[in-house]
Amino acid sequence: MDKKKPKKVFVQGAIPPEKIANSVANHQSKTEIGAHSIFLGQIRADEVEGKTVTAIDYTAYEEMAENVFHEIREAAFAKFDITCAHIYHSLGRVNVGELCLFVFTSSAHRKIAIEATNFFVEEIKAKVPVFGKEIFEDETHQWKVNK
Amino acid sequence: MDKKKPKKVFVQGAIPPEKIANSVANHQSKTEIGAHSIFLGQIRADEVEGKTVTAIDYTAYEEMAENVFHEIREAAFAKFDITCAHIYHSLGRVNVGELCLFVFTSSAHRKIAIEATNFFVEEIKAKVPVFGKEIFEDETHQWKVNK
Amino acid sequence: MTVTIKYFGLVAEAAERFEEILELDGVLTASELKAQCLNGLAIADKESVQIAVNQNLDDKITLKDGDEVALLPPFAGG
Amino acid sequence: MTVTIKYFGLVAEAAERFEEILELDGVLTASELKAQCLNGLAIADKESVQIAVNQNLDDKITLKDGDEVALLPPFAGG
Repeated sequence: MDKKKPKKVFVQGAIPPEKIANSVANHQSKTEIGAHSIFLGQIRADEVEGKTVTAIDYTAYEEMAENVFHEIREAAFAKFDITCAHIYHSLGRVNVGELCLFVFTSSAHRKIAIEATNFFVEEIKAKVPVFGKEIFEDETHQWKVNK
Repeated sequence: MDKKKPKKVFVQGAIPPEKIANSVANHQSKTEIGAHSIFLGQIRADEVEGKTVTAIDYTAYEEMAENVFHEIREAAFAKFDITCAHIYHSLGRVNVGELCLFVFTSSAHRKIAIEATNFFVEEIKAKVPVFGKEIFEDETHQWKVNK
Repeated sequence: MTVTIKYFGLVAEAAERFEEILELDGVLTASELKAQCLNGLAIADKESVQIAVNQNLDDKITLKDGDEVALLPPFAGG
Repeated sequence: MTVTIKYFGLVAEAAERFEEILELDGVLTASELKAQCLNGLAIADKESVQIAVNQNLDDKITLKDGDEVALLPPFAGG
């Protein structure tokens, strides 16, 4: 494990859209950047046997998750010539239409940024111990599984 | 040519980061969306023979460009199962560190949104008659060519 | 030996607990402990539950005193 | 026949004009008109200049009265 302190990824509740504007604005002084690639996960009102999802309640094995996020970052920086990378993931209740994941990478060139964001999204889905309870209108629930 | 009125793509000057937050916020009521993919082009302080780019001044064959943007949109909607797609491109002077391109697609599923954004970016670079004058600190310039 | 067991998501729900500290005898691998912990729980697909020992997903590991063990249902991040 | 010619980017710079209306005689293809317009202009790579007739990039087209022709240097959008 790298000695550097892992960056904090988890945020309580939904990620506000303003966070995206702020993150982009914070990179306007980095004039070696030519491309930003952003991925946002939004809670979908899925229908399951006639019931509709109204929210997902996220929990995580937080210590392990933060370490895995950190390892994914290290791997991404080793693999792609990116200038910066930021990840935010929600914990707790996120309602339908709100954002639960924000991945943001920047590079001199577009293809690198786009591939790096892709890598982050796939790695996060596959490797990070985050659990999602899909809550229906009637307060029943089912557990989400990534495909 | 489709009869639908093409959407306005060009904006004067740089694209403000707040526009991204607003666009995302506007899609939170669309609860069939599970993923947004965003690409941003930012003006890079490239060095050319010891001189540094300070801005790009964009011009376009506007009528044709708006039609080509519209055709790219139509092709993207035919090819990808996306919910929405938005493109904004700057005209006029955009300084280093500022945004000149904003592509934003949304879909139920992540791969579709990511592929659609990719498609838009490549098509825009290849097919839209937009011209960029790279302006150096000493007010000399060179004409940008997409690779 | 003493090990701390953490339960997450649907495993925590089925086990009705988030954490417990167990006193164990003998030599035990992670996968044996997993079978023991899940035994009797109402979980449809026990194969899909992973066990992490000190954040390591290798279920062949032999447990030792002080280990932190986590029972992890399928991941759903992003 | 009368055609409107629009110049863009480095072509406009070299030609020192953005637009002109020409009165042309005879039968002329787009590529012939392009050669005629670029003749004598200080443009390093004339091959890279495309011609659009009524927004159509086909340079085999035969021109007709009222056409809008555009001389387009390499694209640099995005």
